[in-house]
Amino acid sequence: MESKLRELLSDAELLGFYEQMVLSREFEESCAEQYTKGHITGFLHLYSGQEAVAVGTTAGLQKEDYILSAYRDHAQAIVRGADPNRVMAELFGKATGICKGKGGSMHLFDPKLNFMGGYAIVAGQFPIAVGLAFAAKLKQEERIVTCFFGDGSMNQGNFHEALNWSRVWDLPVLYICENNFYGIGTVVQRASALPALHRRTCGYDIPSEKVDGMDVIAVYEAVKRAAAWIRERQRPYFIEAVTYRFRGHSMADPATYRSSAEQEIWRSRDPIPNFAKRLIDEGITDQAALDEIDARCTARVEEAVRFAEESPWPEDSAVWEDIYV
Amino acid sequence: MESKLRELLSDAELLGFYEQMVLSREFEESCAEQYTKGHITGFLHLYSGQEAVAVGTTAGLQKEDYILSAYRDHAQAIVRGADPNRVMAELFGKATGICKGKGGSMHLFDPKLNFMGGYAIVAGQFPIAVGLAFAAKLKQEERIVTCFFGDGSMNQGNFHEALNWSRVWDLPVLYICENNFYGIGTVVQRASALPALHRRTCGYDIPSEKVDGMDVIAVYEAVKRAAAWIRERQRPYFIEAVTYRFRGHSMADPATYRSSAEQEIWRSRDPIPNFAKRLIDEGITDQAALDEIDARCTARVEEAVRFAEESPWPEDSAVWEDIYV
Amino acid sequence: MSEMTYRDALNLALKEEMRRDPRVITFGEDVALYEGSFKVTRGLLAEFGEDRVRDSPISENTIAGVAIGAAMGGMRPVAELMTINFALLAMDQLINHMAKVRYMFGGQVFLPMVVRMPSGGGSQLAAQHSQSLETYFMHCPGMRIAYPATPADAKGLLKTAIRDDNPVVFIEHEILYNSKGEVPEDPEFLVPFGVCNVMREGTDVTIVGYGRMAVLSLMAAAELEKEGISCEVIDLRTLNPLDEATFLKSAARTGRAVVVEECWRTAGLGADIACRIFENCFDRLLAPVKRVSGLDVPMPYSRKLEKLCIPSVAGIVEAVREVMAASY
Amino acid sequence: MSEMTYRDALNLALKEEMRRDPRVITFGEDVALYEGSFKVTRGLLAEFGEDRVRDSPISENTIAGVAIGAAMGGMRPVAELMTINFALLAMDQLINHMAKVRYMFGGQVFLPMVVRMPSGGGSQLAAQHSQSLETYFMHCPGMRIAYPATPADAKGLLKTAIRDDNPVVFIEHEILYNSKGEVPEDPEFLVPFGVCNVMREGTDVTIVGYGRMAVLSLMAAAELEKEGISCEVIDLRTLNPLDEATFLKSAARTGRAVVVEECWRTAGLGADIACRIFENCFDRLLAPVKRVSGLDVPMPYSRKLEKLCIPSVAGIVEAVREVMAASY
Ligand SMILES: Cc1ncc(C[n+]2csc(CCOP(=O)(O)OP(=O)(O)O)c2C)c(N)n1
Ligand SMILES: Cc1ncc(C[n+]2csc(CCOP(=O)(O)OP(=O)(O)O)c2C)c(N)n1
Ligand SMILES: [Mg+2]
Ligand SMILES: [Mg+2]
Repeated sequence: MESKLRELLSDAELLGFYEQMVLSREFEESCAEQYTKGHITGFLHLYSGQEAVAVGTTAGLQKEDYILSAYRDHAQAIVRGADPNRVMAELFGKATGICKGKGGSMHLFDPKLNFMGGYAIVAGQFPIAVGLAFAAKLKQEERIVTCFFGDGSMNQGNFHEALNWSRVWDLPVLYICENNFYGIGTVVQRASALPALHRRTCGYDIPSEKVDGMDVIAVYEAVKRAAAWIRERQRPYFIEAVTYRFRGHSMADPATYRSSAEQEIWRSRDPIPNFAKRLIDEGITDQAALDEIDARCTARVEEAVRFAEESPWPEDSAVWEDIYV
Repeated sequence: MESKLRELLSDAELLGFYEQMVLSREFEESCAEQYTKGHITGFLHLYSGQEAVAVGTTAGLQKEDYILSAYRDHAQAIVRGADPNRVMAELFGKATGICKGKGGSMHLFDPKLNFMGGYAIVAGQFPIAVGLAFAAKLKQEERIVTCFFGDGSMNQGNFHEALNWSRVWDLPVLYICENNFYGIGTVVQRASALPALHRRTCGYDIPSEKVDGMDVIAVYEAVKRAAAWIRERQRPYFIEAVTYRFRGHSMADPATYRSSAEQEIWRSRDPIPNFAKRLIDEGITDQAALDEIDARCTARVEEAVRFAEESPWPEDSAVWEDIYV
Repeated sequence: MSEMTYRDALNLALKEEMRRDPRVITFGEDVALYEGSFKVTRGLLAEFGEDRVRDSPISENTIAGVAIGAAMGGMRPVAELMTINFALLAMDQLINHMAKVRYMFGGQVFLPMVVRMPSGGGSQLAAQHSQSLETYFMHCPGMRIAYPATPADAKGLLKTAIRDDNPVVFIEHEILYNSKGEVPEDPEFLVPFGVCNVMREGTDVTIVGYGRMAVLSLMAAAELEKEGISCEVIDLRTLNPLDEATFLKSAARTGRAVVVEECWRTAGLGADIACRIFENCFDRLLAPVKRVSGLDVPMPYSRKLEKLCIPSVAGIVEAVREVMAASY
Repeated sequence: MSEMTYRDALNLALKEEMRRDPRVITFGEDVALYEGSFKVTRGLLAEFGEDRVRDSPISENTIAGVAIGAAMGGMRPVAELMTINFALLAMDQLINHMAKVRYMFGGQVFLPMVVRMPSGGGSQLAAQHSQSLETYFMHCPGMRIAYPATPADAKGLLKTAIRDDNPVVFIEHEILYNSKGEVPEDPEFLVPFGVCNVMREGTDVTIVGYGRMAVLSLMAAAELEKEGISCEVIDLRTLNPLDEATFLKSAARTGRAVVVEECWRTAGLGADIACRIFENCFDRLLAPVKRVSGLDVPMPYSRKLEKLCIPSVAGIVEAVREVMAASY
């Protein structure tokens, strides 16, 4: 059988997409368990269901491109290359955490990966992304800035100011809206005057498109095209990735505001088994190989938990460090 | 000769428009003089050139409709019916001022006229307008809320939040953008991603139109139509009135960023002489009658200055009053 | 009287006031269908309907501004900001507008509105979600500020806030939501603004706190009693109006005082409280007033570090001991 | 040395630093073509071009946030907020982000950025345009705060701010822009952060001020000298870091202190300064420390009323006389 996927990507790359999605999912589900056990505290917002967006987007970018996110940031960081051990240790509040245990779940950061942070104030990342794009442009770097955000964040003033500013100054920003239809318990139609979110950019003369956020290949292709467009023209672009979170907003949310019918439809669109099926259907791999990947991911996450458990707590003196240079 | 104007309005109404524009202009030019003399202090933003917007808009509304504005608010208050004496006294900082001398030029307010204030924080009036509209809707009143603002204010987050919110909740707000092309010294193209400002509402599913803000009749007709539309549908509407301020941003601004060619074009579009000519051309009045109106306005403003001059200063004790109920 | 949680007491206050006065409305992010992030608005949508209980877009500055406008238009809005941290997105409407309009418009308007906001640290929510920003509000004239420490006060102060014709910033402590206490059932039970709650009388030292800090102070006093130290514990209840007379009189009597604030120490409101005691009781003080404060650091996530940053019972006990030891 | 205005000293500091370091850029509302609302950025666009000197849309929160991002990206931005009042629209980026990111990201990033903001009352700009909000910044850990009183400090502190690797809130007083003084020409002239300026030495009483309040204090000291009262006048220069040692030593020596703050008195930073003196010099004080503060009211427009709201030379003189009269 002839494979469309192979026209786009190598087998290794395709299997890499699969592995990243599985690793993300395993990581999140393990976090849920650790939260229940009381090892992870505070707010915990899981990404299960949305993996195709992080994986497809990251694959469509260059390594030097900056990425910023909100508080639902584990998968985005790990897919970018963050060490799962250190991410899990961060969630445990340990000294070995990626931010020394000071940031926690909502504030992952790794400048070596150009992963410029998870921000917990809804829409707080927008102006920072614009500033990074300005710096990149002034320094005549090739890089673009990718800013992830949710449907709910688009109603903040920050969103508007950033879109306007990045177009007036013509800065290389790729806006990736993860439309999972809910801001906590509020469905998009009850919060946004124009629920067709990608059409919001008409007021800023910024081109935009909608993509199936449950299809890692669709996301990848859209982002790759958009990134090239931005790099060439040095102007912002907007992608709405339509997706769904399988869990509640955070661990505290039972998500009773969503019908089970709705949830089932979206469960049936789970990006992981669907992509697995496609890989098999197009003859790129077989179930045994995928099972092996799954097992590897499980082990990888188990190792991360072990690492986090065994890691030391920060010294008390750390409380006064990292405030000023 | 047949008159188009007479089909719309009575002679008295038409002459009223003229008188209101002249009164506004005279008032502003007198303020400039009083500022030079040191009687008026602080910031002074004059409205000269934009009179057709305030007069046309106010005429298109009902008395119970709320009006809010920014800091360039003298004419809007006076056209609505504020006593020029008390407005001038406010600018002098006298106890007889419309806000007891506490607000000054930027903060006129008269609840009896449903003139709900001039606000000096750019875009600060937007959410308050939305809140007033919500109250009006809840109380099932007939009134709508008219919110004046400048081109520059549309880049603030507040603008975006208000437009979105008023459409999601479907509130009776009439947005009147006074596009005079400048926010202080910054021309609209250098601040707004989409300089065709009325098109900005596309992202909120709010209908909009552009109107000649130097033509009092055009403004009047657009507002009247829009107000009826809003009252019936209980939904927001947006009008961009294209206009020009003849003076600098404030008395401190020599406005050197505008070419004299540009200024001359707009001076030739002065809403007052052009409307005067039309009134005469269509046989509604003659020059002598208009001269009489002019003289009456001059005298009215002179009286206001006299009243302000002769008014007492506030008592020192006033400083502690009006903070809490 | 019946025992209930701080959360339920707030909920009851809202319900009673909404029943009493149809002009009372509430809105904010997820307050209606979701019944509030902390479930304080549970049952309101069902009882009062969509007009009076509304979910808003995520637009904090506009939440505050819509409350201002609605209050101007004759309603009595109770807006919710999901937490006090997000009030930083609403400072324009809260400080530049809410606190100013009555004055700058010469007293021609008043704003009978309440802005509720859960506050405080201690739940490992890290730097952006654990702030105690009460100083920002107390510093600015033109608004009232209430901060209940007990379920009874939660009910009584919120009812007073809703009936007050001034704008009120109403701060609730996230960790107190589950705390329990006796709450009067009387729907006319009101706790007046500007009257401290002397939670415990004592003779050796005066401890002044507010919100959760008052609760911790009370616990510290119980410990200190075992050491024979008699503490008078005063809960400010409202930061504006500030009932200075009560704590000044107490400090003048005991000659020693400890001020407990959850916020950052530098330029925090505790300095003002302490300063008032120093200024007014200078010749009666037997020792310098001590401040127990939040550490001057952004809040760390790790629970091990976070614990160091927030005043604790042990820290208050220690401060009291020091104040007792010092003698001039 | 040459005589120049505070405005020109700031302008010179910007030019020198932009010449020295190509990473220094500046942007804000009307800073480029219009050369700044207060003309502090005069000549910058002409000399450094559009890339480095940019007009922004009216979007204060984004101005602050773009500076954060640009600093993260390796630039050294100097952002201007047209006045401090508009910083209230940027509190989200300034307090929730600028002051937090280094800490919450475990020290992996630093923000070499400056946010300039003209401040203060006294020009009849009414309630929304006359605020003194320095307490809001001083209260929050994670940023430096400089507030020059003299042209020399204007230059030296701004240059230090630009070279500092921490975020700096740089407050300028609108009324001081035209004030004149000697300013060193040396392009390496820097005024270090965290070192008070003892503007005048004295033995009877210590006056602590900052910004325009330091200038008024110096004038008051000159008047008081005629009465035989010897005042030591200390300008804090930077509110963070705070050089507590200098003013504590002075107050311990004189035994009397007056703290002058332009901001509102309640929960204002002056209470913290006074409190530190009370706490540390308790047994050396001959009289309670006095605060001279802005009145706790929204600023009225009318010049007759406005004058009552802002500390004046006469008010400082009066406070010093009272402190001298009181003796315990
Ligand atoms: C300024 C601000 N307001 C409110 C919140 C509380 N909050 C956290 S997440 C959230 C919903 C955001 O929804 P969306 O942007 O769609 O992102 P999603 O959670 O779906 O990924 C809200 C209201 C916050 N963190 N910051
Ligand atoms: C939040 C805020 N930022 C900046 C200013 C300073 N400022 C006053 S008016 C103005 C320009 C506004 O332009 P526009 O909205 O077009 O109104 P116009 O003056 O043309 O009537 C600016 C930047 C302010 N008052 N408030
Ligand atoms: Mg969402
Ligand atoms: Mg304009």
